[in-house]
Amino acid sequence: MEPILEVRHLHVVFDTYSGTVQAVRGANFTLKKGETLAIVGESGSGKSVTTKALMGLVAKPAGHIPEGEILFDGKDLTKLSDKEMQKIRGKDISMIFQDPMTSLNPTMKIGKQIMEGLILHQKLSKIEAKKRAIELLELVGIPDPANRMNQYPHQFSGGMRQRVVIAIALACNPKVLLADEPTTALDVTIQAQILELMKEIQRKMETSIIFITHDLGVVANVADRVAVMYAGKIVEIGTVDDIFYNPKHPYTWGLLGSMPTVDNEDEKLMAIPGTPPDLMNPPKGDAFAARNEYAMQIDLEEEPPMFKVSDTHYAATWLLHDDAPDVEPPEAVKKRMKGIAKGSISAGRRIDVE
Amino acid sequence: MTKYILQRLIYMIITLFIIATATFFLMQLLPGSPFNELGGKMTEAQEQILLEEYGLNDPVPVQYAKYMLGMVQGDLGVSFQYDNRSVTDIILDRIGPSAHLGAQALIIGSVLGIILGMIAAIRHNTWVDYSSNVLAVIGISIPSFVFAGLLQYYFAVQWRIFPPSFWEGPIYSVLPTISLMIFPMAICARFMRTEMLEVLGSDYIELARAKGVSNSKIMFKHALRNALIPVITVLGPMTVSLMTGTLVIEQIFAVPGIGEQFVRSISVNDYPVIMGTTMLFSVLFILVILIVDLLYGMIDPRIRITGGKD
Amino acid sequence: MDNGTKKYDLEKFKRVHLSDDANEELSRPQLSFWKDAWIRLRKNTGAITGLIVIVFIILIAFIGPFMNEYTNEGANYDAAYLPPKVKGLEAIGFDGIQTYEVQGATKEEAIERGLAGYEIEEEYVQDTEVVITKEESEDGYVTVAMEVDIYAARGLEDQYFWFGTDSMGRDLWTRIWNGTQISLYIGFLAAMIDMVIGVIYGGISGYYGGKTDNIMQRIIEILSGIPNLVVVILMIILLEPGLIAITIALTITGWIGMARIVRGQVLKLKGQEFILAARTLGANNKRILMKHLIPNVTGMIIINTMFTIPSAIFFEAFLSFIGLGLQPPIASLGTLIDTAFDDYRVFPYMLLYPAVIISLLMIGFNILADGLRDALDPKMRK
Amino acid sequence: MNNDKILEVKNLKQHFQAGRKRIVKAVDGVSFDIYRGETFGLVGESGCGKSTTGRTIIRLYNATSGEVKFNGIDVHGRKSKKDLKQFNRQMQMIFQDPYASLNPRMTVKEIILEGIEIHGLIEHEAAKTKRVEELLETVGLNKEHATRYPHEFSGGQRQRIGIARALAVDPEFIIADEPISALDVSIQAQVVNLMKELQEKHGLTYLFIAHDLSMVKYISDRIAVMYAGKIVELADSDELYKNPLHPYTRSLLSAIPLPDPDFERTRERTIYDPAQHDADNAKFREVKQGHWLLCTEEAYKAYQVNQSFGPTPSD
Repeated sequence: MEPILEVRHLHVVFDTYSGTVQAVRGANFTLKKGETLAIVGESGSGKSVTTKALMGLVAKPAGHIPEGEILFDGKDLTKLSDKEMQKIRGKDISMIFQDPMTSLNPTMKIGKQIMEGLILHQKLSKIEAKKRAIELLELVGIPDPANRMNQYPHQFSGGMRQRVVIAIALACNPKVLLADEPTTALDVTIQAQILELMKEIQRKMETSIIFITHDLGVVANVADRVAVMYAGKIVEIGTVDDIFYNPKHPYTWGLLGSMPTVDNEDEKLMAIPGTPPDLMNPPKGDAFAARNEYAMQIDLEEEPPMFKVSDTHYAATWLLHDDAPDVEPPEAVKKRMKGIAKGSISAGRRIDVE
Repeated sequence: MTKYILQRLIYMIITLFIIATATFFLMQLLPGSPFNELGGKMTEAQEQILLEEYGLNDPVPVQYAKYMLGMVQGDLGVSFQYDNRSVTDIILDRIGPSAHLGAQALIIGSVLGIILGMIAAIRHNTWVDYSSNVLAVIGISIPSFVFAGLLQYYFAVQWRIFPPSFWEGPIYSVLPTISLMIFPMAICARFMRTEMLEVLGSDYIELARAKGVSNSKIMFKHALRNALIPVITVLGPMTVSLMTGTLVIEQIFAVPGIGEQFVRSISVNDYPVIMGTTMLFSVLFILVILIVDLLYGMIDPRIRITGGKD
Repeated sequence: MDNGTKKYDLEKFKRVHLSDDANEELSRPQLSFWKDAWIRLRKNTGAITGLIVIVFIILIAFIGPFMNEYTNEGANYDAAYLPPKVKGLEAIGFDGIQTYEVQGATKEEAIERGLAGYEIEEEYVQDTEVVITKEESEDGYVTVAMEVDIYAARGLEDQYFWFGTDSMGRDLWTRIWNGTQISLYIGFLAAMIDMVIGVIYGGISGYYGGKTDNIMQRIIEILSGIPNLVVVILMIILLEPGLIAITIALTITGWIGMARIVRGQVLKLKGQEFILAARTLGANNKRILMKHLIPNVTGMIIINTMFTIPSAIFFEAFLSFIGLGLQPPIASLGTLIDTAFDDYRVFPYMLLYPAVIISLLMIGFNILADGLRDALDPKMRK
Repeated sequence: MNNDKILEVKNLKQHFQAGRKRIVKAVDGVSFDIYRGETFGLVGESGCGKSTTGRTIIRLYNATSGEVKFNGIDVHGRKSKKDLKQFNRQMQMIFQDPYASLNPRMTVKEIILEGIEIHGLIEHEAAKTKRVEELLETVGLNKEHATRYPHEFSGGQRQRIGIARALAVDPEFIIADEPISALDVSIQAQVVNLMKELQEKHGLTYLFIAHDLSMVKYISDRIAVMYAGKIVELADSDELYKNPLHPYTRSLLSAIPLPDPDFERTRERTIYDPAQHDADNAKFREVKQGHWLLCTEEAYKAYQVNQSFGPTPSD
């Protein structure tokens, strides 16, 4: 598959009241056509800021991009003017936000909010745009779309609002869809509906999706490839199977190990000790070193490069260096890697599904 | 919605009733006869005739009933100051210049203030923002009579650009309007700036940006309306500030309006006019508050459903 | 991509043991809420300027009257209408020179009429200048500006009235600072009463909620439907203008704003989990009030009080201006401005100094209050 | 499992007045028992009444009707101040929002000491300081943190301070109201591990309220599923996962995404339609030893006939 979006060495910094925060510190990844790339990480890991940078929405003047390239369609998006970015936003790249309760304009009718992009980018007439907007609402599963067009956001439930936001994002058949924790604010059943909707739409429209989340369950559900982000960097990237069944970075181990499986009740969860580093003064060396029980001297001195695990799988940890001691992932993770892969879980749901 | 308006109207009536009753009994409590201070020497008999004429010899409940009935019919009593002129008459005579001045100041002041606030928000943390902030603080802080005095001294007395006082044409309204509009303008600017900054930082503006909407469209189509909603709430208090403003501004610039009349009535204890004007201010104030609330409901769709804000 | 081929010192691949709680260190220095707020306030140049201006004015308001030998009272008509004169500052305008504008058919006649009208010997006239010629004027008179060394003309060469004198020859420096004291007193008193009534009312209404709150809110709703101005005027007419009347009038509706803010805060806090936590621990009402509610509302109360003070000062000045304020001999900044308006076109200094001081005071309080809001309001914390 | 009930909830109702005529039945007749030493999970989606149930049990709200017995004594009955204080010591709560649950104007020491002071547990200043240090250590924080203010801590650290505050009065029973839902995954594990550890060490009983089913499953011995103010199903956690009977439980279980791509590829979701069964005649019945279900008489009989079934398509 050909790449549609390439991010190279992206840096984003924010000047704040108390100093400069290095929110993204050299992120590299590519998004291929038609795939879903999930970016996972804890809050403050820089995953949301990365999407903002892709949209050209890093809040100026506090935030700026001192280094790096975002290549899309032969252009470096970081070099474009705001005017030029406006032509790309909503048309080629669009975005779904986290909180459906606040991401719609409360004083504008739903229909108008959807039509706005259509009129702007596709130069549709009002009547055409209206027709298309009704189609879009139908597509995202809102009943009685013609009437719902004339309602205001507060007349919709959270799940329905998120569908509207998706409709807005899809309005101009974008090539890339950025979804920033689109289901975090929703209940599990609604989350499941929205995820299904997004997958269905992707099949129909062949959109490439970057899906930001901190929920590994959601990642397993939606992603083709996964990028694990920590302290403003991508520390491991690979296919969804690479990451879940053959993780290499101790941080990924920690993330996997800290989620309970259905049959590990009697074991302790594998908690990652401590808290993420302060990105105002990022530590020297590997940012994860202080929380890493496998930390080596070199972790404290030098940042690890991306080591190649396979053609699809890369990880930035000194443990992959030839000279590093062989380290096995913790039992809990190993068990999960094997156990899950074999589908040995005995959950009642399996019975349901069968 | 109708229920909401009805409820508000009932509140209005209760409030007006309380004010009217309070003013009536205050008048009863005032020491001595109202004519003591006016005519100087008056015989007992003359005073009796006058008291009879003004209905001040009736028992208090009868007077109260008459007063309230009159009030409902728009009769606010008779002035002590001018023989036999009804208070309603005096007010009607004087309301023109005041309304003119007030409306002019309110409209120009709030529009300029809103524009200033918007610009400050757009140019947040630049010199534009800082200077508009300084302007707003000064406008809010400097008392209107000080400001009016300065304007009059420099623009009329020293530089003779505008006439210093009286009310004989549009040019005469320039200085009083400016003095009167400074406060509402400053308040609007400051409020607008805060609200605009908040709105511009909201998720739905981010979404609009993500749609590729241009900055000017974001400003006017998305942000303005949402930022205006809270700004409308200051309109009520602002009208009141205009009322207090008119009292001094009209006096300084010798504008023959209600405010000037009011101050004059205070100096000669012409209670019926004071009370009548007070009632007028109250009615106006209450109406403005109601209009502001209704406007609120019209601009913010979230309020229509519940029929009230909370 | 690096595939682990680059060679490093093998020592570097030794495992290191990091102390378990290395990550629980707090990097920031320890700060209490008030310390933090003070640091924020200190960084706000405007607010600090405001604070300095206020402190400065308060200081001179109390020291000022003792800085010269003049008193507040007692008429001395010989010294009436003297412009400011300060020893050493003659060069920058504090020279006691009074400019009169006089009119006449010719320049000479104008001067003559001026001298007669103001009872001045010609020798004290220092300069004359035609401001409006006969041709320019509408009524055919020449207007002449006549500069007079009025101190000398009155035989008061050795006197120095720093801010000049009023129509009764009283020293304006003394009167203005005494007036400032009165204005400040009214401002602080009104703010204090507002604070007490408003905080108690709002606190009770918010904390007890339910029916109590409902009734108290209806009362507020009706009260706030009555314009402040009306209440104040009615009260003053009833009570006879004076210090007490003004204070009562100012506080009779002034507390409503405070009550609303406190109620809102209390309502918000009441549902917060830390209050619930205290309740599950068995804290009684008193403890919740003293330890949890009040400390968390204090910021808002201070901010609001800081806004009340200038508005009370303004309101008193406004009332004085329309003749409902303080009665002589007590003077506030408002009454001084009011009397100055009678002949400020000839004696602008009478208006200038009280006007500048009241403006500075208002600006000072307003920007300090703004700064405090930024420093204390949790919403502003990032 | 022993039979020593620490908490008995019978037909608890909590109705709120919303507007003049509308009444919100946040909790609408909920009954369950909690045994000493166990962790009882209460799950459901937002607005189902699970938090209100917890708060009503600990008397933050007065119940509209129903009974809550703690150690055999009715909590909502008329009680003396002394009894209430005793109750407040024995039952404690951990809150959801680590930012709102600590008073920003108090130091960590003051926060932790609050309960000790209210109940007059420790007299001497030195002993108090020692106790605070102990508690901080218990929850994995440094004792130097005692003089710090809450805003200086991260979410997970704050949550641990909240736990220390609850522990300070030596409670027997702790209601944990979504204690981890505001935290990052890796931090969630820290807190859950800590809670488990403390349970063993102090013999605590938990009522664990959450919407995250996998975490509830991990920590709980028994689980009750709540929907629209009612408990629709209650069973041992394994039983509930292996043999969910109520269609709502099943839809909920089928909706949680698991961190397992293979599994996710084949997952199918069951959709719950509240209209599909007769809610009016449904009663809470024990269809099997320890497995309770909100169901109609007929459905109940059907279950009795066929005890060995897995899930039935009926209801």
